[in-house]
Amino acid sequence: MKCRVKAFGISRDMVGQGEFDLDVPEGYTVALLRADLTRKFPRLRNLRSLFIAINNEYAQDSLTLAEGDEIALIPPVSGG
Amino acid sequence: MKCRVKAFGISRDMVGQGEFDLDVPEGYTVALLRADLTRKFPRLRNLRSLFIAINNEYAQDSLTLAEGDEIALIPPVSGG
Amino acid sequence: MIKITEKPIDIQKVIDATSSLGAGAVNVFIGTVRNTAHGKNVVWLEYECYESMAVAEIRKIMDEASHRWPLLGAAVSHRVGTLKPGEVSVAIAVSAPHRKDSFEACKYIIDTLKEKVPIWKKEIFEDGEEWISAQPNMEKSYN
Amino acid sequence: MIKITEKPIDIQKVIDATSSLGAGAVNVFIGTVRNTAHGKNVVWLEYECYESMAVAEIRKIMDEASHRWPLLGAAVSHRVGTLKPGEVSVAIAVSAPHRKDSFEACKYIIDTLKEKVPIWKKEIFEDGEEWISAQPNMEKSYN
Repeated sequence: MKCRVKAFGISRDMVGQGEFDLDVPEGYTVALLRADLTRKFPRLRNLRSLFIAINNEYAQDSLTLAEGDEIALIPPVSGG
Repeated sequence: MKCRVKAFGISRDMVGQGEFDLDVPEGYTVALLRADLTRKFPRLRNLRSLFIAINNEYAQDSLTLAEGDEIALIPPVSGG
Repeated sequence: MIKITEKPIDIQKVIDATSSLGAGAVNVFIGTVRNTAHGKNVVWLEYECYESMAVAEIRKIMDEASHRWPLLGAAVSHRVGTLKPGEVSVAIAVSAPHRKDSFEACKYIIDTLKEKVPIWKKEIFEDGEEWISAQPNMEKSYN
Repeated sequence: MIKITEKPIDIQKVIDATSSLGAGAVNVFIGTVRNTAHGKNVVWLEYECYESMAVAEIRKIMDEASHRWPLLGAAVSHRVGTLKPGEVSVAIAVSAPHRKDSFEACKYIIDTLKEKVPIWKKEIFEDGEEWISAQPNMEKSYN
């Protein structure tokens, strides 16, 4: 399945791009995604925290991804 | 001694005028003033509270008045 | 800045009076005239002020706030005269490096202003009028 | 009203968006860019936003605030892009019948916004730059 990944703030610097496509297998969870991303982009481990959002919502690690989902990497926010 | 009295808000309605002169003896205190005013204008007793200000400051009952003091009647405030 | 005025309050000016390059936060309180009170329609309000003392009392409150919190600026503008529902009766702005202080100081200023500053309002209803907070029911003046 | 904008925020418009004839109080929080951070001069800030999610998260925060306090209106405007010291980064306004609720709800909204809404700022100093709150010291990028 194809998903779109968006990386924001410092996480965009860490993965080297703002958006990219990701091919994921059926039954792929946020926990697996997080493990794969930090293996592929080890600098992400330096973050104080990294949340994953799926389709504009903060996602639990147990969530299973579906075709066409929009994945976002959310490093510590600092709005206001 | 001559003092000037200013009455505000509902106290102005109660004494029937916004300003008047008052002749007070030497050693006259705020406590005496309050007693005389409520005797002269009994409607003032209907107030939930009546503070007296002398020269733009809330005054204690023990304060002694001086020639030329500006006396103000301060019924419950309701600014804001 | 302390201002007692018969003209509509320019909120942006009150805010600007507190501006500081060291500020990260400005808290603003705006008091507005409600269209009802005690379940009745308010037609308008009359605000009266003992101006010289009001300015002195507001000054004391602002000084005390600056003593309690690390403020960079503070401003109070209070309207007097005739106000209709929806109009701004008071605007208070406080700037500080951090937001918690700006909230606490602004709340302190409006709470204390309402308690101590010699300003009075009279509500004018369709069937009478009443000085607010002044007295027991006996002296309300209704037609 | 929820707005994410690259243009300067018009605070009066944010306030006007909350106006209600039943309101006696409006509390406004304004976040401004400070000219120093960590003892160094800030030249400018870059704000970045995941807009679709930011709007959704702000909506949730405003809904929760309206659930907890009896609000009559609420509005949030957040600026993105390049901001210089002194400029307004965020303006939040909340109207309510009574002032205590307006203060509490406005504080809740800014506190929760800073915790949850996907917006990021990078401070640009004379000798380098840094994404705020992001990480331990190892990855700060200074010249």
